[in-house]
Amino acid sequence: MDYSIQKFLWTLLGLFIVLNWGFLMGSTMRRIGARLAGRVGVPIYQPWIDMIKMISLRTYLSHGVLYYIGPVFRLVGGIGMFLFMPVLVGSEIWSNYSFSGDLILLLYFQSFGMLGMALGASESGSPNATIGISRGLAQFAAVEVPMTLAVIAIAIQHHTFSFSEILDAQQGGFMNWTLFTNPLASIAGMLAMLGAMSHSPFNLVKAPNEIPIGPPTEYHSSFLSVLRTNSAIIHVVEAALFMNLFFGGADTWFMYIIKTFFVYFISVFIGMVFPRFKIEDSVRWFLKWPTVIGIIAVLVAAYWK
Amino acid sequence: MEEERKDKFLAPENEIRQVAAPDGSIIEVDPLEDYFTQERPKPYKVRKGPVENFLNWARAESLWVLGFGTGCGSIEIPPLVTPRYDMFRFGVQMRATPRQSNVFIISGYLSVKTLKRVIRTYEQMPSPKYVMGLGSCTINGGMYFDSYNTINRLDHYLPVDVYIAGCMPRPEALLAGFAKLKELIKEGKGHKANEYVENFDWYKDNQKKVINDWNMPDYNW
Amino acid sequence: MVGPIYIIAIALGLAFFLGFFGKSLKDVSAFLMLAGLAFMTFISGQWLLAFFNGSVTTQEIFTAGFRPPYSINLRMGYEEAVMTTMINVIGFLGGVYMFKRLKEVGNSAMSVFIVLIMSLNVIVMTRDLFNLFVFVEIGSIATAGMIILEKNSKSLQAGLKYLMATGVISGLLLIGIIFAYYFAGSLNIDGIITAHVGVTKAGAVAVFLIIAVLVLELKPFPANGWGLDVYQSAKPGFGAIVSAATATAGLYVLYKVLPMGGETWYPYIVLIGLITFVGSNLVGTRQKDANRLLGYSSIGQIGLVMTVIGLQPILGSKFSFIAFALLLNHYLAKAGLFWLSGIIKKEKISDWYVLRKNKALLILFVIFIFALIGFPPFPSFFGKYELIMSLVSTENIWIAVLILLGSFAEGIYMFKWLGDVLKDEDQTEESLNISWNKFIPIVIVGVSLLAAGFYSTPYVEGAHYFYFIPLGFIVFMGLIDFLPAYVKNTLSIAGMTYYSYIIYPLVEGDLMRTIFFVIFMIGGILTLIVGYNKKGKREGFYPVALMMYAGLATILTSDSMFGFFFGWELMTAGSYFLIIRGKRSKPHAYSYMLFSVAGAYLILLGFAFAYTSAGTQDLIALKDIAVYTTLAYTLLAVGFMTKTASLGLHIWLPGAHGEAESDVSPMVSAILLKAGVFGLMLLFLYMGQQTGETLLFVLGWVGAFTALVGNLAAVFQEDAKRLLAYSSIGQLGYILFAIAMMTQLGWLAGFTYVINHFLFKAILFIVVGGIVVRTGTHNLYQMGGLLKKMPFSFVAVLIGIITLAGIPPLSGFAGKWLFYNAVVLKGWYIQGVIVFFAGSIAFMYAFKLIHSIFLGQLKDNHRNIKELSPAILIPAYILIGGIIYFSAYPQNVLEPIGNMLSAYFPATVDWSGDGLATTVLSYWNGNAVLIIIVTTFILVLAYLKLITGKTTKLEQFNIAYSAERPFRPETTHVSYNMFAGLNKAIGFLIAPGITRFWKNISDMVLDLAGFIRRLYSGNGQVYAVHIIIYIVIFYFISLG
Amino acid sequence: MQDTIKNLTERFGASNMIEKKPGLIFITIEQSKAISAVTYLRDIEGYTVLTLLTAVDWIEDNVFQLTYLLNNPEQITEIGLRVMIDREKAEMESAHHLWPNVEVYQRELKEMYGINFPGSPRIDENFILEGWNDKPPYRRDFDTKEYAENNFFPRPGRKTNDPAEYMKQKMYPNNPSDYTNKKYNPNR
Repeated sequence: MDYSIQKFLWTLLGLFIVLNWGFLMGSTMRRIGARLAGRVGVPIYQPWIDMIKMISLRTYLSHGVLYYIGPVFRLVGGIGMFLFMPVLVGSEIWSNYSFSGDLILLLYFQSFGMLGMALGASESGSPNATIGISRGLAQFAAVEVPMTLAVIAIAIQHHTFSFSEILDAQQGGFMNWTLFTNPLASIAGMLAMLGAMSHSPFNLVKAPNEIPIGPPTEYHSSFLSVLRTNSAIIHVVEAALFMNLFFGGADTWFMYIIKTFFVYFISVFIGMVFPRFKIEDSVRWFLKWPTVIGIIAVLVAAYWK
Repeated sequence: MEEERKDKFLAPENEIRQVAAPDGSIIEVDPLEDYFTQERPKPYKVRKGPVENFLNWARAESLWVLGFGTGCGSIEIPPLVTPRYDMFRFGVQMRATPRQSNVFIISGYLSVKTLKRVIRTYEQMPSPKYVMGLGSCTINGGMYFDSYNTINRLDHYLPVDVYIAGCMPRPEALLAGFAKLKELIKEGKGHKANEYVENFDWYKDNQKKVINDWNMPDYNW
Repeated sequence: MVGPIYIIAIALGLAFFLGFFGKSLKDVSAFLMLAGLAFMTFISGQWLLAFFNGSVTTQEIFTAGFRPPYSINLRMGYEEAVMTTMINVIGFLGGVYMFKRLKEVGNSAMSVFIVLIMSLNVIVMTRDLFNLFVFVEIGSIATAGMIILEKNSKSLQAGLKYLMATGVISGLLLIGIIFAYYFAGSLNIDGIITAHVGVTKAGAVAVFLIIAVLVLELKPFPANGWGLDVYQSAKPGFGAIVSAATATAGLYVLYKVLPMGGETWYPYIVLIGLITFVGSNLVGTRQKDANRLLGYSSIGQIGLVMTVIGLQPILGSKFSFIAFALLLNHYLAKAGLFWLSGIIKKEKISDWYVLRKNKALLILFVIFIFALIGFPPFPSFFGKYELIMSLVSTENIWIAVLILLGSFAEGIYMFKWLGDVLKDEDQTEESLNISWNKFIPIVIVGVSLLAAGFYSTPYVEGAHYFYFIPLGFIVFMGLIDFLPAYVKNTLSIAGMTYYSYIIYPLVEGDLMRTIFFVIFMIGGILTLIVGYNKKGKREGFYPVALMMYAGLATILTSDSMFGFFFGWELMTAGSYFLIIRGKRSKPHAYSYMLFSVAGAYLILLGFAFAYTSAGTQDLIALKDIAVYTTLAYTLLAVGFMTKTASLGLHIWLPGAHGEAESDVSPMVSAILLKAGVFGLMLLFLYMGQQTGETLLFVLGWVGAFTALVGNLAAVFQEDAKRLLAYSSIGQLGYILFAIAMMTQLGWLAGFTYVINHFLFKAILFIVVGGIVVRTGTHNLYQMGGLLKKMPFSFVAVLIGIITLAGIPPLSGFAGKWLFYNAVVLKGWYIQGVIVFFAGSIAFMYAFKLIHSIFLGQLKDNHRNIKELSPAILIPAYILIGGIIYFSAYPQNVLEPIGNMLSAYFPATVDWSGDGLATTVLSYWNGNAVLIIIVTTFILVLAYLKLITGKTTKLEQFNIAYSAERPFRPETTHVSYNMFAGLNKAIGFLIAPGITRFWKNISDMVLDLAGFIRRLYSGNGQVYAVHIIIYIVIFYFISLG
Repeated sequence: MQDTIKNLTERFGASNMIEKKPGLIFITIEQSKAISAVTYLRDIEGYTVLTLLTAVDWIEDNVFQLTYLLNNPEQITEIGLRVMIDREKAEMESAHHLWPNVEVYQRELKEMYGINFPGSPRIDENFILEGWNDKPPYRRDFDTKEYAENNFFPRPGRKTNDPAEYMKQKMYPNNPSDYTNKKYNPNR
């Protein structure tokens, strides 16, 4: 078989696994949350049912072309993040399309989906959507600061932006993980992750009950199903990003699942404990402690270089 | 439409207005015509067969309830998310926007003023959608049967899938109602939304009989 | 050859005979007077011509048949011929100008006038001190006579004060002459010079008195209250004579007499001149009365020439050109302005908007103002350039700085005036009555100014007639200004295309210049295409636009510092007029001009330092500045940064770009700003990493903060064009930061940003400008929902903002990728993070822009709006083509640039054949990213299409709105204060501290000016005391 | 308190004082003097808080009774000023200039009783009813049951019971006389 077709099929398989793992992880987290509250929680297969239900709805409303392709942008953003990051350490077939770009590409590609979603949601004309987006963008900008600092600290430490090289440097026992070799950068990065994951206390973007669901407030049926697909993928991929940066990556699918689960769990767990921040507090918070830690991390890394 | 225009209840912001465009020409804006889709709803095609059965099962197992409490009964809904009742186990979840909800719980008495909002919201929900009438007020007016301001029978205004009797019904009754609704959907009887569309004129007549201050298009997409 | 003595003879004769003519023969006498003046002009003119041809040598004319020191002698040399010609020409033109007025007043006025001109002639020619005294007296009395002849109380007072002051002065002069005669035994100037009177202490007093008096005749600051009153209250026609002719004569006398004292006196003259130049202009900043303002300016300019006279020993061979260029410039421009004042007849400068009623007068006014400030192509530009160069190269830096300071102060009020004239609300219906006799002299001096500029060229090293080719075309465009806009547009595009074709060979080999060539010229042509959108004549637009492009082209093609500076100033002038065309642009264009002028002076100083160390005018001289290295580079960098609007120097930009016309904004934003970048890049390349380490480090921080503050301010803008303007500040901050890194990656990033910013900012400004015109509002919150009406514009803006935000797969990401690599390799981490933070903020305003205009709720009054015209969309889509090409094949653009840069920096980025870029840190394949994303997009879109049935189209109010319906589009559109949360959190960062800083400085200057102005109490005795005090202080400084 | 009442009586002709409990007095005043009395109480006597403004429909006397309930936060006393206005010509001077919140009460009274307060802001806007097309519903001659039956599709088969009879039957089905027995029913 032609190499490129082979590559495509392997990547598709990886995407399929990640999507289903995303669903499973979502419902598992909800069950864990429910147990914390003393409930049973949703059935473990609930995300799939929701998915089928959404596709089986029979009303399709469109506010315009951009509204229609907004979810497409969003999902391409999620899939692209998956495509540009290697899944398993040192594996050629599971490296996806990471040959076309590295960490920098990934950081900026986050915005691709956000932009498309923002445009699509805005075209609906719903003020709630725009309010959500404006908050999301403000928070995103603030989160970027510790995130960038952490990434730069890692880049200084390993002298590379390439995933494979960062991962290679972390192999050979957990003491080689960035988490232990560069704890300050890891703290800054993980704090940034809380914002990137948009769980409580940083979930003012969607803030149900206040601005109903925020940006996707007008999305329904098949459009919403595409958005749900994206959020399943992106949660795994974001977790995988932080896993690759700080937790040594994964050399098997099993490790991949375990590690992404725990990374994701951190953000969910913190979300269970803390109530929601106002957007100005959230921005201030990110520009305060995580940034200070990040700056120290960069300085330390530059000093030890 | 024309008669409505003469209606004294037409809101000022819905009156036809003349606006000067940037190039100096005068534009006439009719908000009700221009800002809302005038299209009438069409019934969707109800299919049969195993695929549709499967889809019905999915629809039944994933009920997204709109968080809209219309009357005193809405206090019975929050306990559903507590450990004691935990509706999530049954695939019932709350949503904040009608665009993403399938189940509309009319929780108790429905004043005329709220009815208008209920109709608008109901019409914004995607089909197939289901209505649950909670408490005797939605059945026959209950203790407000003689009030000048609350309707008596919900099913004259919206197609109701399930009634839950009581004043007020407890959360357990609501869970029973969800179970009944699931049963109906799985049997393929969950297409009341089509009934609404097919008897559109009758419903609209009933609605407009009590809502004088209509001020919205006939169908709120 | 008619002897110069006939000038005196004719004048005296006429003055005598005119008295006999009765009132009935007024016409005859007036014509006789003109004829006399014409004949005087003819005499001096023929001498001048003869000297010019070299057919005669200096002639001494002896009276009464004796040689000096026993008689009075006159000299007619080259210098005298020039001076007398100048005096007589202005006398004649003044006579023509005042023709009717003189006739009204009567024969006596004519006699006085002709005697005045005659006395000035003699003052220039005489070589005898006592004779000088006599004719100075005659001149003073004649001047007073001319003033008093006005017969109103103001002029009577002024005349009286003038007589008092000149009385004191001539008394002192007489004493000085007596002393001089006593010590030298001669009244002949040459005799006194050869006698070296100044050597002895007592002789020095004689010289002191004579020089002090001659200086006082020139009305030095601050002992010049009486002179100012003359300018203010005399008829403007006569003011021209006082300012142009009397001053010329006075300056020449000073020049003539100065050698008497020997070398020691020159520094004092320099000091006095400088104080006068700076002080007078400084006080002028507060002035609102047109004639008095001209008075201040005249005194200032005379002070400048006086300085130059004092600098004679320093300037050496260049002295005559500099002095003559500055004198001639002042002479022509000031005469023209005074005469204009006579036509306008408005006291307040804010009332001068009536000038707009006559286009020719307006253009002349502009010529005079720009000539006074020293813009090309006027003689003062050449003169000032040479002056500064010579001063710095002879280590007289403080004098150069003070002269530039004075010039800047002059700019403050001149451009305020110009702004008032160009933009003030027209409040009057009355039309201008211009009689030909008043109009022609002004035209003559105006044209002479241009000609003088042209003929200055050979005297300045590095200047070239080549620079005048575009100016010729601009004049041509000015002449055909009556044609409709599309004809002129086509002609302009054709002209620019042809000129680009001509100059392309000059830039061909140099990739950096080629890139800027594409930006300046191709960008210029594209932005001109937008002009087809405009209807009507668009008067005055094309000459100034072309002037800007001509300046840019000159900057690009010149090898010499002079050429660069010439182009720089030309571009500044052109862009000033472009900017001020906007409806509310007056204050913004004013601050733009002030910053530009100040920046240009800094650049000039920097160039002068370079010239000093290298001794050549070639731009290569910037390479090794040996003296004041850091200072010179800093000056140059700050000078260029005024154009790139870096933090602290940015306050002019938002208003200037935001309020400009819709197709001017892209010109000044996408194109003009790059001139500053070009300058900085040149500078940095020449400067090199080693020399400028500290400077570059500081500039890196400045760049980072500029990016942050610019972008943050853009986020909180509600005005679409201002948002883009602030965005330009931010983007230019990136560029400054990138090139300050001085690595190959940094420069590659810088070039990527330059190219990207040109492309997307041109698109955004073109399209948004068009939309602003269409919707009739600048405010974002008054737009909305235009997507369905203007889909093509939307796509253009979308591509623009994706590039701006640096989102892959478009080319903006190339810049970000290079940036990350550069930052980490350079080690500027913290600055880098600030820049990246700015980048995330850019995303916010990009969204705000596109959302507020195209998404959200369509407003009532925009329901019938149409798509933008093809004239706007075609250039935008051509630029989009550029972005797409750059995105798909970044290698094709960046690899050659990288190769070029590897000549200066170590190469750090490799390109493989298939578009993969690799650095030691990172890799990126733009081509592959684009393909992958497009493929994924198509697949996902197909999937969504598959699972989605037939959709129902919704209207704008069909939204889930908490069970309600939206009230009105205006209340449903989220745009105003969109990022309120961010504002609460970090909005304090953009508190207008810098604006406040500059405001305080300008207030301080104005307060200082107001304080000094209290010297001028308006009282004659006080002025006389001033003179005495001045002399005493002068005495103690020079001799005490 | 007593001085206040005295002053009210003397100056404004108030009458018919009822002392419900210490510190709560109701007093009736003529329509024409009502607003000046309210102003007097607010400005001079320190009754600075308007607790409520309400109405009673005395259809038998053909009057509406308006009650301005004023509170004196210093003395912790309340005075209820009762104003009788003609039911046919239901109009009263507006007091919105004294307290901004009066505006809301007056809108309510306009909607529910049809009492007009000329000059009161937004007086004609909907208060809680939207598009009300009938008699003001709190007027006692408005038959709410009839209105509901005409408009709201009553469900047939509805039964109505007298609560007393119904309870008697439900609780003491065997010996209804127990209902009157003190032993079982202490209220009797």
